[in-house]
Amino acid sequence: MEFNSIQEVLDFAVRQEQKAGRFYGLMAEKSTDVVARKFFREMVGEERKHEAKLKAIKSGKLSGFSGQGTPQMNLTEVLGEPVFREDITLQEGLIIAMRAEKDAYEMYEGLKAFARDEELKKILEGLAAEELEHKARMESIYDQVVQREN
Amino acid sequence: MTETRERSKEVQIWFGPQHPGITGNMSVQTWLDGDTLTRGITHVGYLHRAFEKLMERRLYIQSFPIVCRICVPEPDTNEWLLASALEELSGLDREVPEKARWIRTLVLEMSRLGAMLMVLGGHAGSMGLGPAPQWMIALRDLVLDRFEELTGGRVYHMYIVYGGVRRDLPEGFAERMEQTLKTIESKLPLIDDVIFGSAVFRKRAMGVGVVPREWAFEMGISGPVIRAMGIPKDVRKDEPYEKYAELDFDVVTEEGSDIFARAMVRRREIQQSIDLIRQILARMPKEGPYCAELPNMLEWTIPVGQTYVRAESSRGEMGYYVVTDGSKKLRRVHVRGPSYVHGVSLLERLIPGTNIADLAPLMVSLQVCPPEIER
Amino acid sequence: MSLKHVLQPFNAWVQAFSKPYTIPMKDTMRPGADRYRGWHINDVEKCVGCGTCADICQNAAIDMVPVKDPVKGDSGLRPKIDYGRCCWCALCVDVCTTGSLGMSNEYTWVEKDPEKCRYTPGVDAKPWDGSEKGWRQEEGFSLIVKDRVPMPMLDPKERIKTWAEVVVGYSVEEARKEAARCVSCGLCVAACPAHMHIPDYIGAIRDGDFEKALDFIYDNNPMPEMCGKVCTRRCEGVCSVGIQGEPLAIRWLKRFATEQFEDFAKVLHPEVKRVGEGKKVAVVGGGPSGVTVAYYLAVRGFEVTIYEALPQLGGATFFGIPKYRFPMPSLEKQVDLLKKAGVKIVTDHRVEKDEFRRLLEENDALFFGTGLMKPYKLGVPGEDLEGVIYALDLLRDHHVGKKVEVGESVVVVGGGNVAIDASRVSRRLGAEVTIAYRRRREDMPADDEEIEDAEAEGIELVTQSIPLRVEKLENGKLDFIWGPAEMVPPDRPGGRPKPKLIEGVENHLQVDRVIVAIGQKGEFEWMPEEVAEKVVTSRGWVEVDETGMTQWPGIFAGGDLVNSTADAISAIADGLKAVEGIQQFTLEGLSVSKS
Amino acid sequence: MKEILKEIEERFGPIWERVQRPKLAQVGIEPAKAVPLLTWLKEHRGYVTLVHLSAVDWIEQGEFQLTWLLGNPETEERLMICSRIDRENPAAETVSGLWPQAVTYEQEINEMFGVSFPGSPRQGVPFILEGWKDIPPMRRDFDTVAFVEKHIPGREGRKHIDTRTYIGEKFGEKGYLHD
Repeated sequence: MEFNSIQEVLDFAVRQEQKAGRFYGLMAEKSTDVVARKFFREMVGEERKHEAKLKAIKSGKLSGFSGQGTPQMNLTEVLGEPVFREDITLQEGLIIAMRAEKDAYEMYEGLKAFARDEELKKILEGLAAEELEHKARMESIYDQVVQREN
Repeated sequence: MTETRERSKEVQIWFGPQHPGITGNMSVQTWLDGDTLTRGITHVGYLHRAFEKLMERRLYIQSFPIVCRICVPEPDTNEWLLASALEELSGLDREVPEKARWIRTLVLEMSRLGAMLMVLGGHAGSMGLGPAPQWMIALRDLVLDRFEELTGGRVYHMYIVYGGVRRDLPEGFAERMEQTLKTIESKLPLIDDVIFGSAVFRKRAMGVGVVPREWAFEMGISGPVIRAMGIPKDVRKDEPYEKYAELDFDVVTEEGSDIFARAMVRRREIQQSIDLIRQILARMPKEGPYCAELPNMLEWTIPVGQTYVRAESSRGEMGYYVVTDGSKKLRRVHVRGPSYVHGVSLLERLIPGTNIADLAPLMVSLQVCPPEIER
Repeated sequence: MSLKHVLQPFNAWVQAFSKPYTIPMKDTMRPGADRYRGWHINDVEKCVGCGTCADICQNAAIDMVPVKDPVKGDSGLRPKIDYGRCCWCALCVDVCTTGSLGMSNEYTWVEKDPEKCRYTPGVDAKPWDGSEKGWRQEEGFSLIVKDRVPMPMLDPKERIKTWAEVVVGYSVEEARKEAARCVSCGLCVAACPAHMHIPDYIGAIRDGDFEKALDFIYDNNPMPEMCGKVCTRRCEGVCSVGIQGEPLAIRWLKRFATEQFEDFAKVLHPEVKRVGEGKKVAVVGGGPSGVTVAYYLAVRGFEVTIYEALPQLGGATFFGIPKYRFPMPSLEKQVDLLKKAGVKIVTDHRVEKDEFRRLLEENDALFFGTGLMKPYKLGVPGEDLEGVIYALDLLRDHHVGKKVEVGESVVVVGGGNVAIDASRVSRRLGAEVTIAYRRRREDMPADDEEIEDAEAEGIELVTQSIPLRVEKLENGKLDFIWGPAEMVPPDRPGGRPKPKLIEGVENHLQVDRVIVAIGQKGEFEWMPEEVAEKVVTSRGWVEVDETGMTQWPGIFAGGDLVNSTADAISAIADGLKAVEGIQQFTLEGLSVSKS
Repeated sequence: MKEILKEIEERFGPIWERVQRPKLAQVGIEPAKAVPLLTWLKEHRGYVTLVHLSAVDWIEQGEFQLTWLLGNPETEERLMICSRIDRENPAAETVSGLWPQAVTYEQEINEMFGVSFPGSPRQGVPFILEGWKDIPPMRRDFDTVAFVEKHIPGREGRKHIDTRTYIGEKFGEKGYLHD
């Protein structure tokens, strides 16, 4: 995949967020567990926020990404890979979410190799960092909710 | 002669409460025939602070800042007496550490030294010998310097408390104390010259204010007053407390029972105190706790009981009658100061026939301390 | 009398030419001695406003005045000293629980305005602030008792052979001695979620009036014997005596008071207020929050029924806490009082959706405190293997009398009290036990004393270990594979530091059982959809307002499901909140919304 | 000290006794026998010194306790003779005839506790409290705080907050069995 302009990259990123949003929406519809359902709904909202942020950057209202620098715990790497079932739980939902963020991060990292100019590279780096931040945040929620006593 | 006496009119004079010759805030109502006193009544009440009553509504530990205020020259004896009475009644006396006992003995002796210096100056001052009192007060100040570094306060030390003392000896205290003792000792010959060597002092002190020997026991006379009668009574020997039994000293006595003899007892006891302080410092334990482990002083109670404890203050037998009732506060504490006897009953008996000019020296020689009478 | 005696006094004149003793005024500004008792200083950051300085001041020279908002562990008050009354005895310094109060060696201060001679040291700036010298507390002299009366305990070697209570309990003398250490500052009251009347019951114990102590205790805690044995004791964490010494054994004192009585109903004399006459309340879940709601509503005349799925009330304190910490008779005593107060108790009964709807119809209010009954999974490969079990299941099965086996060796994953309980139970079942915890020892949510007790019983602690996977070995045992972790700082100040896996290292531990105790969650399958949808959050908790009421009017909730601390005393605090909420709600004539 | 206590018991009937220290013992005796005992101790047993005389208010029991402390200068032993008298119209026999300094003690106890010693020379003459109009101030029912509040105004602008109460109020401490 090759991008010719920053606009193209950002459009791509927006589509990614929309896709993720639709995915969580679907999960929210299907799951029977009340907590998981609420969590997925919340994630839909999260993705919309990301989408809005990207659009703001695209239209120049926002100058760039600003991660909070949440430290990484490498939880995602350790935990197993859940599959979606109707009775999926919050715990599995969180793992799915952090994996998705990790995948997105790796995707942008990979795309960096194809970036032709520094400008583009920088925007891809920014996107990757943003996704990494999301992953760390998910891990942090997981740590607080699931591993309260660990 | 007899005829003129009969015809002369008796004049009443209030000696004090504001009079330079009075040993504190008290007054003596006197009746004069010429310049000879015929009768006198001691009046106190000018500085009644109701300490005994105040202590009835204070925690035991809160009584320590009060008792020391009973006596400016010698607060430590009061602190020790209260501590010792409470320790006896609560059973903590067995736990007072060795080092605390030594430090307490040191402090008691230091306070005796300071008080003796002060009263000896008073002896001279009451007869108008100007410089000596100033020097004595200056020497006493050197003792107060040591008190300041040891206890954190110059006059009211609040240092001896229930269970021991409040702080350990500071680094290098013994050396500085020795220096102070040396300074005091170096000035004593001079003091001897200007007081005991003075014709004025000798003339006015010898044979004046003689207390008859037969009054000694019945009236409960104590301290330098009884020792000046040649009777070797000293609580430190009679019922030794803290470390006095382990110290080497003899009871100082003088003959004559007059103002001179009493001043001389004090003069010799200054030297005795200096010697005792040296002995104590030499035997002071290097290590070990300086206070027992105390209970929570905010909630502490003592079982029902009563006792009378006593110590040899510079003025004589100081005693505390203490009654506890199982609560957090004292039921009753009654201070028995030697001045109670010396300043009222004894003084009133000695007055008839005394020259009015000798009243002040007489009171100083009895070391009357009004705060001790009215507390 | 000789000529000598006439001449010698003239020696005084000779001295007129010697160096004077007196010191010129300009030289008198010498500093006070190193430990001089001069004007006060106070390290206001260190000071917690306990007020012992004001209590001990025999002159009443010290006022406690507010300088900031009170928080847990700091009353926000600071001593203000009236130098018109101070006698510089320094008892305030010696009694200070924190050691923050001191005296500088400055003794001179000239001020025209007497009002200025009243100041709050450390708050009102003074030239001697930060003075190095002056009177300070010193090792070897204390007016308060810093050491706790030790609690007699069974020997670790003996206790792992039995289920007997490890903690023996104070004798009357020991309890009164321990209680006498209290300085009655009340900081503990702020820290206790239920705001129990701690200094008051400790004072009653000190005075030997144990009935009065129990009365104070039961005034806002209906499971005090449980709290006396297993409470997380936030109170002790802020005890002012504990700042420089060991905190008061508040928990053990409460335990002592409750242990003095066989039948609480005989000694408690609640003021009977029949305000709730004719009102009905259903309580779903018989844990501490439910018990609290039931008891205090019952003494107010409400008709209360508790529905409990397990055979006994007590919730987590029944099925979770091992009997060597909290024996059954202790629990039964408390439940017995509940019955005597008129609470109807339905055990072995799980409320399901339809019944819940019916209860809503039939009652004026409904409270649920169903707790965190389901374990979170480890989330690593191999956790479905046979031999990987959950601590909650192990404890519950053990307590309801089912036979449980753990084999010869186990690893318990987790660092909370559940993990410690599971470890110590496994130890008593005969296993060698290792606890694998992801963070450091000091980060463990479990009670310090519990960890120490566990270690004394021979349980090994492996910290900073992250489970990677579990594999089945050929000899039938499990291979618990873990990696080491390094610690990274928390997201927010005050948060827990985070373990980060150091990749590439694998450690192996051969065990018969892997016991998972990393966290618990609530379950809502029993709850009608429409209710769950309204009251449950996306993190699996239930949100309530300040009266304990959920988003659904008339439905109240509390306990581990609601609060973030997940301990019994917080559950009791939730219950107390709901008692008031329910009383208000029902008496104002509102009824459960049918929508 | 045991011997003298035994002898006192034999001569003066039932007493309450206790050896406090090797050189201090306490004896409790009925008021009527107190002065005869003191006289006997002075005349025949060498307890010639009246060291101290004090009173204690046991208001709960409706009694005043009088304590005479005698000293034997030979042996340096001390005997504390205690006697309880009725708190209503309290009176006791004077020992001023035996010991001159007892006058001052009896004068002070008379002033501070309102115990009268008929025959003692300075009864009713103020010792410390000239112009005192209140009840005798060393009695337990004399309220020093009330006296101070009435006669000595406190400093303006002072307000002390009790930490314990303050915390209870600020954090919403409540009771559910009692209010």
